[in-house]
Amino acid sequence: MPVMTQKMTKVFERPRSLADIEFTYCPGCHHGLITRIIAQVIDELGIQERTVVVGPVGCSVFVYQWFRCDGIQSAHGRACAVATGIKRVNPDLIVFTYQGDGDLAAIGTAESIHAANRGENITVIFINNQIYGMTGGQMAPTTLIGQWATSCPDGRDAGLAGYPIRFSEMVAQLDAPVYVTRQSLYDQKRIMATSRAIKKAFQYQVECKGYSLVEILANCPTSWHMTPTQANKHIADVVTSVFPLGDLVDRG
Amino acid sequence: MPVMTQKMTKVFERPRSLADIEFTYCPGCHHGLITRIIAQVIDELGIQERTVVVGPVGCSVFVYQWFRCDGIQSAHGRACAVATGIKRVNPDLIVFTYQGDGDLAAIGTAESIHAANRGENITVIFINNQIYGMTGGQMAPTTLIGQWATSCPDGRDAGLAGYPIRFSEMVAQLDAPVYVTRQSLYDQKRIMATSRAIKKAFQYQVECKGYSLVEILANCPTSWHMTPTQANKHIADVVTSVFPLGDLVDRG
Amino acid sequence: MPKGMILIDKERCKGCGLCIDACPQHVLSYSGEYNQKGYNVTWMEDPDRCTGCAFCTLTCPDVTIEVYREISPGRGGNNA
Amino acid sequence: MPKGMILIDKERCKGCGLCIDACPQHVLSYSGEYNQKGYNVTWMEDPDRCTGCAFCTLTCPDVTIEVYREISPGRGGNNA
Amino acid sequence: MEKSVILAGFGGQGVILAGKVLAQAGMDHGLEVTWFPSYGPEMRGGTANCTVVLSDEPVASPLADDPTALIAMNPPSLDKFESTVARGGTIVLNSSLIERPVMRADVKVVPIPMNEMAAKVGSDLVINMVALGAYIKATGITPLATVKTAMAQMLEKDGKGKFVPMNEQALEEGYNAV
Amino acid sequence: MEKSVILAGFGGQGVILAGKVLAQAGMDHGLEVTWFPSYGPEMRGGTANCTVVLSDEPVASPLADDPTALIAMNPPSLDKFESTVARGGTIVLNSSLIERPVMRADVKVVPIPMNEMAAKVGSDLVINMVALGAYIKATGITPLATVKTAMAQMLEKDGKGKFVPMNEQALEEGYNAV
Amino acid sequence: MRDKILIAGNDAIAEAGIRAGCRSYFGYPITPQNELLEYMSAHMPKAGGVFVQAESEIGAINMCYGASAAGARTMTSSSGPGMSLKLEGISYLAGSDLPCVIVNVARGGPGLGNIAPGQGDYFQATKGGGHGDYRMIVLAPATIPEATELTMLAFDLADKYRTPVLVLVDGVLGQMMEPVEFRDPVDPATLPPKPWALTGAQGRPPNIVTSFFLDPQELSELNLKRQDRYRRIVTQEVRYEEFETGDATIVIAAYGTVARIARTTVKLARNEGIKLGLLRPITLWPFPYAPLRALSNRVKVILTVEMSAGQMLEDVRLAVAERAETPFYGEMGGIVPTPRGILMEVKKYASYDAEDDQGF
Amino acid sequence: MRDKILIAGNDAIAEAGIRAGCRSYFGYPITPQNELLEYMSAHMPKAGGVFVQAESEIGAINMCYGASAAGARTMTSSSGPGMSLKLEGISYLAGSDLPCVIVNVARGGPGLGNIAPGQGDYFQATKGGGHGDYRMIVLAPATIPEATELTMLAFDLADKYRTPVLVLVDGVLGQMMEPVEFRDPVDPATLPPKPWALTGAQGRPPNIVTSFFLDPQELSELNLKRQDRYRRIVTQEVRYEEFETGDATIVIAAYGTVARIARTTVKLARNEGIKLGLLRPITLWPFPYAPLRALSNRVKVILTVEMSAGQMLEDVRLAVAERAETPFYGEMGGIVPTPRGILMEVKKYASYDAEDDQGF
Ligand SMILES: Cc1ncc(C[n+]2csc(CCOP(=O)(O)OP(=O)(O)O)c2C)c(N)n1
Ligand SMILES: Cc1ncc(C[n+]2csc(CCOP(=O)(O)OP(=O)(O)O)c2C)c(N)n1
Ligand code: SF4
Ligand code: SF4
Ligand code: SF4
Ligand code: SF4
Ligand code: SF4
Ligand code: SF4
Ligand SMILES: [Mg+2]
Ligand SMILES: [Mg+2]
Repeated sequence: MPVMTQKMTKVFERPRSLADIEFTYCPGCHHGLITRIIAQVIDELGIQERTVVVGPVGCSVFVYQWFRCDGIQSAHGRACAVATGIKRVNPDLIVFTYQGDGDLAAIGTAESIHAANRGENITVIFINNQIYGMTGGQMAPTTLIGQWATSCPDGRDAGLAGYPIRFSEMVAQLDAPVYVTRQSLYDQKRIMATSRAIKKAFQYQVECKGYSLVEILANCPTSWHMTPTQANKHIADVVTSVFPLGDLVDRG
Repeated sequence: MPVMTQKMTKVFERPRSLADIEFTYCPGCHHGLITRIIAQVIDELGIQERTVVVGPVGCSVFVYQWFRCDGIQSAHGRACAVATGIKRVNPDLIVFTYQGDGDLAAIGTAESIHAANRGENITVIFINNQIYGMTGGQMAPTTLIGQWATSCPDGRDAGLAGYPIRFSEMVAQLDAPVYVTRQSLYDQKRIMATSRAIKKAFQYQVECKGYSLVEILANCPTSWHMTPTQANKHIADVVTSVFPLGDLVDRG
Repeated sequence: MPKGMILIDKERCKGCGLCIDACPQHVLSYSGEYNQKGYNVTWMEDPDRCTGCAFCTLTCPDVTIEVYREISPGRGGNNA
Repeated sequence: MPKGMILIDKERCKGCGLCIDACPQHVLSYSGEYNQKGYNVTWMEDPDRCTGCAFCTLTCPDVTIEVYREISPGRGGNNA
Repeated sequence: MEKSVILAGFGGQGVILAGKVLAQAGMDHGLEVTWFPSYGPEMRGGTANCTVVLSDEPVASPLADDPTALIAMNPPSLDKFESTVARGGTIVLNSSLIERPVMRADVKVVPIPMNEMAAKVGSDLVINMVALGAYIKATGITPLATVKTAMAQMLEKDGKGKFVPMNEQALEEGYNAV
Repeated sequence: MEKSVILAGFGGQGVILAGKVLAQAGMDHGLEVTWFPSYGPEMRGGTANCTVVLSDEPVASPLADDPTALIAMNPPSLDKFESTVARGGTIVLNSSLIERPVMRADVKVVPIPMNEMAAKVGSDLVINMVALGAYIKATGITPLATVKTAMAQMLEKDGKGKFVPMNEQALEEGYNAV
Repeated sequence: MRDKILIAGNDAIAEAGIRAGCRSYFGYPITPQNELLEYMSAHMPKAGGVFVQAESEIGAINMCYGASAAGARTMTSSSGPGMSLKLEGISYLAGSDLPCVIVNVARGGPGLGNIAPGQGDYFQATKGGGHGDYRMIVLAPATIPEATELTMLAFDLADKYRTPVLVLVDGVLGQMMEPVEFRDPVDPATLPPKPWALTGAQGRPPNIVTSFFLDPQELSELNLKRQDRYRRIVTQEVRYEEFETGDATIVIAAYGTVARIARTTVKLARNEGIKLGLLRPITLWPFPYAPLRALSNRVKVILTVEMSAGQMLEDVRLAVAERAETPFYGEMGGIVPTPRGILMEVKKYASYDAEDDQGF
Repeated sequence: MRDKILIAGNDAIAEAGIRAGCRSYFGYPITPQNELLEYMSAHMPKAGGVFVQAESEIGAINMCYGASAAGARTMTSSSGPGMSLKLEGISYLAGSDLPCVIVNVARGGPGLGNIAPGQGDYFQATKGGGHGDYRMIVLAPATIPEATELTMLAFDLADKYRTPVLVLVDGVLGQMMEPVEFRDPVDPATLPPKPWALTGAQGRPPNIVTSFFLDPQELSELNLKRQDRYRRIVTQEVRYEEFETGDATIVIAAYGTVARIARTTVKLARNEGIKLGLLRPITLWPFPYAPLRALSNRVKVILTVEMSAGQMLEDVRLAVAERAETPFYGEMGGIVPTPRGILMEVKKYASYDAEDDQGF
């Protein structure tokens, strides 16, 4: 390693809102990256002391540990209801949920849709990795047609298990949401775009504008049986063709 | 009453598939009318002996009694899951659910969306009367802004309770459904259109084409505190402007 | 001589009035007569105008109306 | 003299290789050295080319990299 | 002494309110009271009923298997509850709608042409007060004045103060008809 | 006689499979056996372990608080389980990765340079069989031949028959290293 | 404020909640509980509180979970099927040591059953219907005045022990009206602080609310601590009422609506010379084992009467341990026992009793 | 087919389901039950059956409700939180008299708890976690071969009594492998017909499946009939195993994984001269009250051991009725007791026992 010269200055360090704990994620897992981005947004907006993170069940079940913020673990799928309860009784708090695709778009469908429809002034971070990571790689409602998973060992068959659900498009049909967007992380440009999207979503909440949803096409190298590098390419080449990137609603 | 002359012939009688039992509905309630239409479609398609009606909880909880078909009562909101179970183990049956807006679009959101997303080969009849009729007129997710209900005594306030949810539009975002339509019954023309829509939905099921959803803008004179005549006018003038009529998907 | 005729099952009628609205010939109205359940049932106030079009029965939520129509050789069946 | 420099927390690196892909200057590669958890960690194979652009750290899922850059009067702050 | 009365009729006949007025009056009169309605989708059937129990000691069950009185405002109500009335009890019935005679010989029957009397007062809507007036006279359970006050109080709370005089008159008509 | 062994290592080191092979071999050898894995998100941490119990009567607990043997394929595994091994037990350890000595004096220690030996056979992937070979030799629990058969059977079931010879060789290497 | 007003049980419980300083309610309609939700929809906003009609009972209980975690007194209510749906959430509340008041206006079951009054949810309430080792304090009023008292108490107990508390009534108590004098309202601002609540990590380390502990040792310790707390509740919070048990040879064990009816049975029986008493558990958990045990040493028969197939019966038998006869009389499906119906049942054992008495 | 194969509990239970003629499975992933669902996803289609991964446990149980109503043998499985979510559906199954086999691979609770083995769902399983008066037959195997037997039995009992049947195992039994010899598969075509099933109203009046009966009298009658059925189950279906109880002075009561461990404790104890026995309930409902009652007349101590805070303990105490001491030893949070750990607990009472013996 080179020795630092006096002329150098630190341009990137661990965000202050990020607790000094190692992630429990697999190598290359986007969960960690998203967590870092959120922490940085919290830093930038100066809201660490009033932010509450509402965690899911999923690989990110420990998300409440990663932030130097108050946090709560919620029942599988119910994060948006939990966030509603918190925000309603204490609107000064900045409340966000962090949820996987199984959590938000399968078991949590009702809670996710209705929090959006009520226009709760919360931010929903939706990690769509097209798989149930935590439980060992079963099919999610977002799993691609033909994709292998432990509960569709011959690949997802549309005739038996339907199609990858585009949850953000459904939420975009509602009147209340102020910001609905789909982002990804497969290269530097997308990482920056995701950072901006997350910042905007939090900013809207700070400004009491209402509900926002940031869907992020994430990887799961472990369940996809790919290297992180392959997984990024898969997202760029295949996943984005099923889940198009971009803003669906911006009423900010 | 005039005496019938020999030259007259019966042009309308009770559909055969309709059991000879009085409805428990309030005067003028569209639930009865929809039931009659379905019975007639069952007659016309000759499927009475293989149809199973899956009932909800709601004013139509007794729907399984109205038809001369096998029937089942399901837990509030879960009719689409129950229908999935039946249809999957016996695909020869013609399976339809009959559900209110509370049942289908509130508590049953997850089951309703995912049966649609899996493309179950079932027919969903969705009675959107913008209210919880059975429990005494509480707000439904479909209740209009400003509309009075027993649980929004000052009228629905979008800021507190969100907006009337357009469930069919959400379902129309999915890839699997073959037919999604919104109909009404406020005049003769709409009644006939609804009959045709229901027939098409059943027909598609008979032809194994897949999932269909017929949403019907119905009345609830009792909870709306209107006469049936006023209620029809309200649907024509106000409700249809929030819930536009017409086919949303037809992939038949 | 009317072209059509209807029979209303009085005990099933709930007096909702939707058939009255639906009849294009203005045949129907409230009878002022109450059935066992206490509903003011409808009747053919002006039976002669009935065409047997079946609009009333297609509107009736309680399926209480049977409709009869003159046999007209040119038109078969019904639209019900 | 490199314009930038990074410090990788070896014990936190999981050897995922994403920083290697991300570095526009091809500074990074696997070191062949395994940490306590058994991961083959990355290192600056070619440190002189580092511009301090921070792409690597912005990509790293485990937030293991600190980035330093030469002070250039014209450009303040960072894009991280 | 425990008195229980079932008030029963069509949905629109106001039995629920009449029962509440009676319970309130009983309470104001210093009695222990309970009021219990038929509830839920039964009401879709077009009928409604409630039970009021008035007693000088705490009320056990707010339901009455053998009520000491029945107010039957329409035929189905008489059919349903006639047999349940306690021996020596009272049946106040709406003779405007109920044509058949009461079968029981062991109860006091008070036939009142409620619809006609209500019409006389000016509205079908007050037949419940006609019935209530007749009942309190027939059973002597609470003074008319207390019932009037209770009624007025309830209507006013519901923002229906302007109907108080008409309802008062109906109570009196019923009371005087016995 | 009940023997229990904990096999522990990094996620990729194949301890789960090695345990299954041992259990299958034990079963084929006429013993009662159980196999129990660490499961769930623990595995995200990058470590894995399983416990195999072999006995001549029905096995009580498939878990072992005081296993009669430990196969430690990496340093954290030794740290975690060293203290649990029963007195007089055996610790087979991967000396390629584990540099520190075993602290216990009351156990038999069998250091094997598993990575090097696996590399010699041709692939890092077979270090689990190296370890297993060493273990059965050190404890005499089942004959090498039975283990070979069990291993071959398992790999073939998973469609990995072509790796059998390499794994056989690894078993032998481990066996002979003790 | 201290006027006596005629009020329905559902309304009274809702009002009591507001008076207890509760400023957040999350619910979903279900008969015979609807009026409670409707009362909240009208009065919670007036009190400056939060009312949300959730998308389901699952939504509602999880909103309570969030609101409670944020430090608010919070409440939900339901019946039969809706209660079952809340059980995962209740287990979470218990597992995260969160206070919450839940009202079950019980009806006929199982399944959709009907909307008539029932007591078939006793097991669910007292034996932790949800998964895992947890308990809830269960309060079972028999009158509407008592329902208001116990609802206010429920909030205090919930906060004190950081546990969900269930107020268990049935359709009779929910729907009937009875005169009530309300206690003065509590000002939420005067309630004890909750230092564990999620209020933003300002000037303190982050607060975490979770029931997830991957390490068995850690989870075990938390569970053991919770069991200690439960033992404290068992020692300190048992509530019950005895009526005419002093010289009784037969005692009825009954709670809620059935108990108020059985009181009249006691009077009727005594008029006929039968020495009947009544033991009425007010807390169903913790259950009054000790007083029942004491009674079982001196009476011959303890007759359990429930609107169920016999659920509290098991707790009665645990207390009695075969020292006395423990017959059962139950009605189901929404049938409410009558004072005389219970008396008839009592007489089956009264004869036995009289016979025995001759012997002495 | 009769080969002995080494198989994990989750896989074995799934395979047993298919061999029992079950051709429809609806489930949702949850640890430590996932492999059961995954096995079904691979093997059900091969057997010509239906596999659906539902949107949630609620979806799954209601799919079972539909499939069962349509006459199919059907199955679902879950753990902890997911089991709680199924309770409304289970109550519906019971209330509509529908057979269904449910598997709970139990873990640590309450709340999210953890994924380690647990027995904290005993109450939920046996005391009707859902609303209303219902019971489920609960089968608790202690080994994987027994799990396969009992799973196959579960389908027969479910059909015979038209009731949901729960197979209750824990994470240990779900995850471990053990050798199994499977019974021959049942051909679904040979199963008895279900004339009540929804198969289309062809040549017969419509069949209706419902648990909704607005009229209390009607609901009451149905409930009473169901209770009769339950009594028949109690008479006919109690299953348990006694081990070394003949001369025992102390007996352990334990089920499932704990029972298999306690078996070893019995051997260890007897080596040390302690006359220890084991009673292992195989059906948790109906519970083997009678044999425990019989034992309680001749032993001094019945020690209940569970991976819970003491749930089966209540049933043991109901049976024993204070005729013997009924201490408890429990572990929670996923800690699995060891043979020696249990022995240490036994010894607390063994000394007492030895002392006492001298007296005679
Ligand atoms: C009620 C309930 N059902 C099921 C589970 C098991 N479970 C835990 S996480 C999970 C799915 C995780 O998938 P996802 O939400 O996509 O998150 P990921 O792990 O992929 O990030 C499931 C099914 C649970 N904990 N609770
Ligand atoms: C789990 C559960 N929650 C709540 C209820 C109570 N409930 C019965 S019907 C109903 C809503 C009915 O509204 P909708 O579905 O719109 O039907 P409608 O009566 O308007 O036709 C509710 C909330 C129930 N039966 N089960
Ligand atoms: S399983 Fe997938 S989602 Fe979970 S931590 Fe590993 S890579 Fe990430
Ligand atoms: S309450 Fe409304 S929906 Fe229900 S039967 Fe009456 S009119 Fe119809
Ligand atoms: S048939 Fe047509 S014309 Fe005759 S009454 Fe009915 S609507 Fe009127
Ligand atoms: S539409 Fe039917 S129910 Fe309504 S008034 Fe006419 S006949 Fe009667
Ligand atoms: S800072 Fe830029 S140039 Fe330097 S190593 Fe990182 S990515 Fe490469
Ligand atoms: S991205 Fe981070 S964790 Fe991955 S190899 Fe680079 S430094 Fe290591
Ligand atoms: Mg996922
Ligand atoms: Mg509705």
